[in-house]
Amino acid sequence: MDDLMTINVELNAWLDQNWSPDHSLVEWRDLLVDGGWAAPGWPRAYFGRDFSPEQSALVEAEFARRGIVGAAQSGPRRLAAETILAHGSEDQKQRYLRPILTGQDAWCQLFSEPGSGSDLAGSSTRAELHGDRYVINGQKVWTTSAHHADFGILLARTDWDVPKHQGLSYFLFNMRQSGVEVRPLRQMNAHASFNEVFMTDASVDSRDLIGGEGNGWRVAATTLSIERQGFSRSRPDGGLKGLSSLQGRVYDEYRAELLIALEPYTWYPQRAGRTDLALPRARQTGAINDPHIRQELAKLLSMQQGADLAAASATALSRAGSNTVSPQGSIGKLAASVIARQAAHVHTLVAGTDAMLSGAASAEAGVIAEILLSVPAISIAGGTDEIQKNIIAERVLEMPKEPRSDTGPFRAIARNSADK
Amino acid sequence: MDDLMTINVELNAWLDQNWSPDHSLVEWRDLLVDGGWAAPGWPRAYFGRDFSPEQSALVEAEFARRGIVGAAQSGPRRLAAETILAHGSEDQKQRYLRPILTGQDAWCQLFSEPGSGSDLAGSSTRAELHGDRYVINGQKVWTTSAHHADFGILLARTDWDVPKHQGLSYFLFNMRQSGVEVRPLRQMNAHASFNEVFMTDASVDSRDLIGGEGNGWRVAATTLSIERQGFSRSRPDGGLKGLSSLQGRVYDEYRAELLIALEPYTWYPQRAGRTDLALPRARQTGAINDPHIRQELAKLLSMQQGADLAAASATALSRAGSNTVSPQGSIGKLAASVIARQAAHVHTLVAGTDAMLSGAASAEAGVIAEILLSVPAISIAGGTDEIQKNIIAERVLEMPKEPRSDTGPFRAIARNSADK
Amino acid sequence: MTTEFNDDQQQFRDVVKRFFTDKSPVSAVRRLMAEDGGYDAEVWQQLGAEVGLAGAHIPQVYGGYGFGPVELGIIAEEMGRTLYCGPFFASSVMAGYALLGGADEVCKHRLLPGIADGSTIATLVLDDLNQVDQSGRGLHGELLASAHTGSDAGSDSQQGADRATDWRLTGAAGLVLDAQVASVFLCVAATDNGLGLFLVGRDEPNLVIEPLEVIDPTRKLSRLQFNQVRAEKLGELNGAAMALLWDQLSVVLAHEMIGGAQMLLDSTVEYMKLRMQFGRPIASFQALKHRCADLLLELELAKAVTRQASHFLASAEGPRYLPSMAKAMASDTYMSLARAGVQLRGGIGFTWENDTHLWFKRAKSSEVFLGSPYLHRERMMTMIQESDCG
Amino acid sequence: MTTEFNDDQQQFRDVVKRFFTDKSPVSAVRRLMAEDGGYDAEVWQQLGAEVGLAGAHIPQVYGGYGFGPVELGIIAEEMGRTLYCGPFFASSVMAGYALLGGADEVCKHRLLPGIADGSTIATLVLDDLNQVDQSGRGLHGELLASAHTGSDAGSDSQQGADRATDWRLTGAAGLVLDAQVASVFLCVAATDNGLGLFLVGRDEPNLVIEPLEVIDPTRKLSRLQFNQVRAEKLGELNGAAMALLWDQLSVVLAHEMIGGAQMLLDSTVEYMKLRMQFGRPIASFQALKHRCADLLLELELAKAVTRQASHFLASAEGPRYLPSMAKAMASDTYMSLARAGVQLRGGIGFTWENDTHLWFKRAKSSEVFLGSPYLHRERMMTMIQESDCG
Repeated sequence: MDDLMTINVELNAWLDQNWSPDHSLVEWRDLLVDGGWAAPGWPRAYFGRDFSPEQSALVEAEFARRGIVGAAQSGPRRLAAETILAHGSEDQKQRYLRPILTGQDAWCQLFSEPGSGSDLAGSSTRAELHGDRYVINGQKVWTTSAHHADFGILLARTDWDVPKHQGLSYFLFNMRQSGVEVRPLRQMNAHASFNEVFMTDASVDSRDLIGGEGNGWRVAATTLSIERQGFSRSRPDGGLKGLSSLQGRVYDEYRAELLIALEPYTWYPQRAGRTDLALPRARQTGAINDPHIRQELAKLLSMQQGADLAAASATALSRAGSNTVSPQGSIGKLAASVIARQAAHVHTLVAGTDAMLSGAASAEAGVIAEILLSVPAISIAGGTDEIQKNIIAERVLEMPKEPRSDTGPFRAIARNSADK
Repeated sequence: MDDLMTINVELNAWLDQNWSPDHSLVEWRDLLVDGGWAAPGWPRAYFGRDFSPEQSALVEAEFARRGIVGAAQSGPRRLAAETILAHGSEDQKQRYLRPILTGQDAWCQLFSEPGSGSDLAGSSTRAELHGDRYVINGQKVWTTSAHHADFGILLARTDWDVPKHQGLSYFLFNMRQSGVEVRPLRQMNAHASFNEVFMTDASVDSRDLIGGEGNGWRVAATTLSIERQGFSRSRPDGGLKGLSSLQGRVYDEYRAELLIALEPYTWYPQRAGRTDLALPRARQTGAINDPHIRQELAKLLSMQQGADLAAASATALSRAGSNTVSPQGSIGKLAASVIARQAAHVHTLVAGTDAMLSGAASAEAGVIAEILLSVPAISIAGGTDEIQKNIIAERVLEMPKEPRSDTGPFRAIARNSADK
Repeated sequence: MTTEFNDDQQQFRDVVKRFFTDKSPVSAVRRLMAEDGGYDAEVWQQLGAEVGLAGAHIPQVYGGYGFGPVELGIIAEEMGRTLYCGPFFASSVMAGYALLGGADEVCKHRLLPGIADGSTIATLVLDDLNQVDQSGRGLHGELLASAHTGSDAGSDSQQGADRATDWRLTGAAGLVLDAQVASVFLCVAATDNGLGLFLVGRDEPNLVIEPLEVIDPTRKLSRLQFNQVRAEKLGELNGAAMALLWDQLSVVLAHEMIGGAQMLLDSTVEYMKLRMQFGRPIASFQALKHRCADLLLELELAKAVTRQASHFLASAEGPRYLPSMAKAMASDTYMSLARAGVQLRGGIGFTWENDTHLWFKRAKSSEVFLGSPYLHRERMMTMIQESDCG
Repeated sequence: MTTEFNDDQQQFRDVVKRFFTDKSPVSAVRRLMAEDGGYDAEVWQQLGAEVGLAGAHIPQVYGGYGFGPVELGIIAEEMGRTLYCGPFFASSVMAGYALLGGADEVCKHRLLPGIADGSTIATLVLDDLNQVDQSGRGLHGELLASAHTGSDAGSDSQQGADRATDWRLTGAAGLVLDAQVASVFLCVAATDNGLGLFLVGRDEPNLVIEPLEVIDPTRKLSRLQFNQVRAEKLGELNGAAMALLWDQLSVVLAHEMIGGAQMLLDSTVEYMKLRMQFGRPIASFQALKHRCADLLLELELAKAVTRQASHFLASAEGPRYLPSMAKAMASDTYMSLARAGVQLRGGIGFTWENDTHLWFKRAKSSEVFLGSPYLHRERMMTMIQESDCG
């Protein structure tokens, strides 16, 4: 506690001296990074202060209280940074971490492929070493914000003659080069939040290989674990209450940054079913008086309450230093799927035939329709329900794996014809 | 039609001449067998008339209409007879079929073992040929009516060094010998309809091997297919309306036969959930006016209606000569499971706290309680839901099998320690 | 009583299936769903005048083919399978059945032949698509005062006046199917003497047709506003007629849904056999196989009840709640298959490019169209309570 | 507000777990469930007087240990896990909470210490176990006319008379827990002035105790008939007191259920890892793994809400529908796990010899005891509607 008090005093003194809403966003974040307040939970050697999660949370809370813009962290930036911190070379840390924190570099995640979705380790994007550069050929998909990204974390195959998990390598890949084509991918809910990325003789310097050749799967596991923990976060205010009315250059630039960063995620709350709308709509339409709808609504609220509480204790556990985050993330993600389906069911019951309509004139200015057409994504994106259940069964319940059909050299494994 | 008319005339003429309620049961059935009316669908060479299913149905209907006792067919007798007809030697047909029809011999089915339930082909009961007799050692379970049976259809392993389906043999096994011990097996609903059968150096003559050594699995497939078609039949009147009040020696003996044969099955209707009781009880208790119970009841009635209709068209299909009976049986069996669970749910909703009670003083003289404690069996007995779903997926939807872990010599397959 | 098809019916299905497979490929569906009108006039002309499907269920005396509900169900299943875009349900089914059940003989003779050969596109205006039998609360018809002028208020002349075109409709109907292409509107409206069936021409002044944004662009809806719109009264509809109408529409829709559901099951399983993950086709994964088996079961039960419901409409044999039972079951199974169709394809199933979402949207829209499963189950239980025997 | 346990609570759980693991092995459960009494007096004595669990939640002024609902929940979870057979729920929980909520101070001091140390076995007589707050329709108390004799009908003396033992109870309670071993009955009965809490001795003439056949022999029930049975009025119960009592009982029962559910999940998964079929442990089959994952999820959600409900009772922080939410969720998850516990064992799970059915029956009985999930969800929604904020 004393410790926290000291931090609080030091932080506020620093902020008093350095903070001004008239900074440009990059100017301000440069100060933040130099002052060690951009990512205080990171190691001292890399812009941080080795803070505990509790100490970091205090800093975050103080920023929020004073309405101060923090380091850039939206989207895949955080995945890249944490992965680089865990597995990167000194050189990589020096080159990549700072522009991530200042927001100068945007990142995207180049993992999934048309032929390998659930089976991420079945990636068949090809990386071949020619001199000191790897030449990359292949196709990635579900790449959020690829068209804004400067770099991508890329999983590609460097060896086809070893078992599939052993032939992958992980690269820090420059998106701003010829040989990279980004095409938007439209979804059934009419949004186009994702992209396809085509790489044709693109290249990456061998010093941007991370974790060593053939170690890509191990590195990717870190990224995936971080991703599962935060799969549903989407804060339109970036954590700052009343951001839309704050005055100053730094706020203007921050709002612009958020707008781009969050644009692909506007439908994410709908994807999760919007439990928050269920009760108000049931009240407003009178459906709350229908005994059957009451039951279905009560089931929804119960699951949501349970999931919220379970998530809170998972967070508490993880703050307390436990390392069992990954299956907890799977439980939360699976809960989100079940809840979203039940929410869609309740919204349909409440809407009646109005559920046939969409657009601004329809229920909740089209939000209900967007829910009904978006919930199918929650049980797919970021690892399908089926994959989450495998993880829960194997890691929480310690049930044995199925017999595998994909051992032996990757070259010999049966896969989708387009991959071959 | 003309054909059916002719049959009808011939049958009635024969009945007029031969039928009398004063026969003993065996006397009467001897006449039946000799007259060719005991199993008219069987081949002419074996007591039958090669009748089509439609023709046989006419005979059955005429027996029912006139209140005439037919051949013995309850329980595993029918499984044994059909299997012998399909795979038996001339000698076996001559020795076994007649006493099955007359009811002199009762049969039981010795397939499941403690270590091989769903995995029936994993049977590890041992059959070793010594001279012209096989010596049998092992344990069977779920053997209905074993304590009344004269013979059993027995699946046992004759070869441990070939793949598991190839090492099985099928025997017509005499239950009345030393070396056979039958113990009743009590269930969670307090009935004891099944037995465990322990065989210790019991023996069977090699002429009672059916289908040839190593062909046991192929022969068993016939038995299982027949079993699945009729999994839920249980007619306390053996198909004769008003049997309880009919006068005559043959009826007395038939009632006695049925009483023994059907005793293990008294709870079978409860196992299926007793949809028939749901609506009357909802009316009687007033629960039918509860909007939520109405929904659940409507779902139950809908599923039941669908299953009844689907079963009727499956029967129609099979009468029309189609051979796709086996997956249809699985669909019906799976439907029965789903219906039974929903029925239990509705019965619980209707009963409220009264669902805590059992025995004669409880709802429907204890029948509701028996339902609640019996429905778990419907999704296990005769092949679990999981096995039925495998069958439906593989045979109806033609989805590929999973990779197998039980190829190679049976001896080397991992199995339950008690089997080894 | 059996739900099996006889040879004639099986041959009829083959013809119908070939027609829709040829004429309604998914490329056509995608093109038409993006258009305002939403149908292909040439295909409609073939369907109506040439193949004769538009009037399949309309008696021969009114220019149709006189087939029964069973054949109509076959047509609907094949339409559902291919997502055929055209005003069949609005004109042939909704308007056709409304005329058959509610118009006077002379009006039937006048209007049905055009519907039967497809030359007239009509639709039915109901102000309550949740509960068809509650119609008439939003739309009201009154006889112009002038129509009475000069005649006694005697019952005979009253009746004569009722037949006249001097009616005016006022009110609104929030959801009208295929109004964007209908030339005539059959409207169910309340009068001082119960529900009436009215004819309104598309070009009437004071009729406002407002196309709506919809979740399923293969099923286009509009909102209609009536402000003293001139209408002709065609006949009357009592409670029994409205209940029958609801039954008829529900059963055809149920057939359409099981057709779509069957297509989803077939295409999804087919996809799963081809799609490799972890070195095997995903169709070999047990959890996915079991889900497909569950879906097959649900579909088989819904199919059996839906087909039985057609037989019931044809023969009046069987419990009278079969149509509502069928609508509820078909809705549920279609949604189950729609969800599974997306899920079992993974990410690709959620894309616009993949066709699955077309059926998903149809399923979602069909779930509530003409009453949700919940309402139909409630209706079913009410019927059970009304009848003496269970 | 968190549902995590602190170190003290974790230690407390360890002690409690050890006690029940030692004292309530399944062999004891099987022995006791077959007996009329259904409990082991020696273990009960240890539990009450020695370990002090019987009075854990009873304030120290009344001879208990003054722990809160959280610790009581821990006890209940461990009892549920081991299916402990004894009158804990009847005496400590039901009678204990009823006395705390409804008895006058002097009566609490007189009666609670015996309950807290286990020397008195009491039970609570409610005439409605579906909806606890509807109690009093089946059991009625009236003050003997003679009690008024010689005193004015003034309010003071009326009150004095109310405290007297001159009450008579008439009516019946269909389901009374552990009446077969209770020495005193606390009865909730209607009077002309609202609900009262009454004390009736076991040996009262005109009290008929009829043991019932039950689905779950570890939870013994009797039917009680009162025909002018002499009773002492201990205090009054208003609507809020009855609602609180229902909440308290529901939460303890919910804990007991999640303890049982957890045991079923653990033991079932353990069995599946050992059981070989088709050359592999059945725990490696994907469909079964996924079912277990679903069950874990359902249990985790129910557990989180149940534990939060205890915190709510301890702190009054959080929505007041938490107890009903917990009871509903715990009931559903216990039944899910009971069904799965039998199914995933296959035939062996359906035998008497295998222990799974003991928990199955407990789950089935618990599902409806003190209100079904359906009723509790309904109650929850009523509370939401009554409150201003959602």
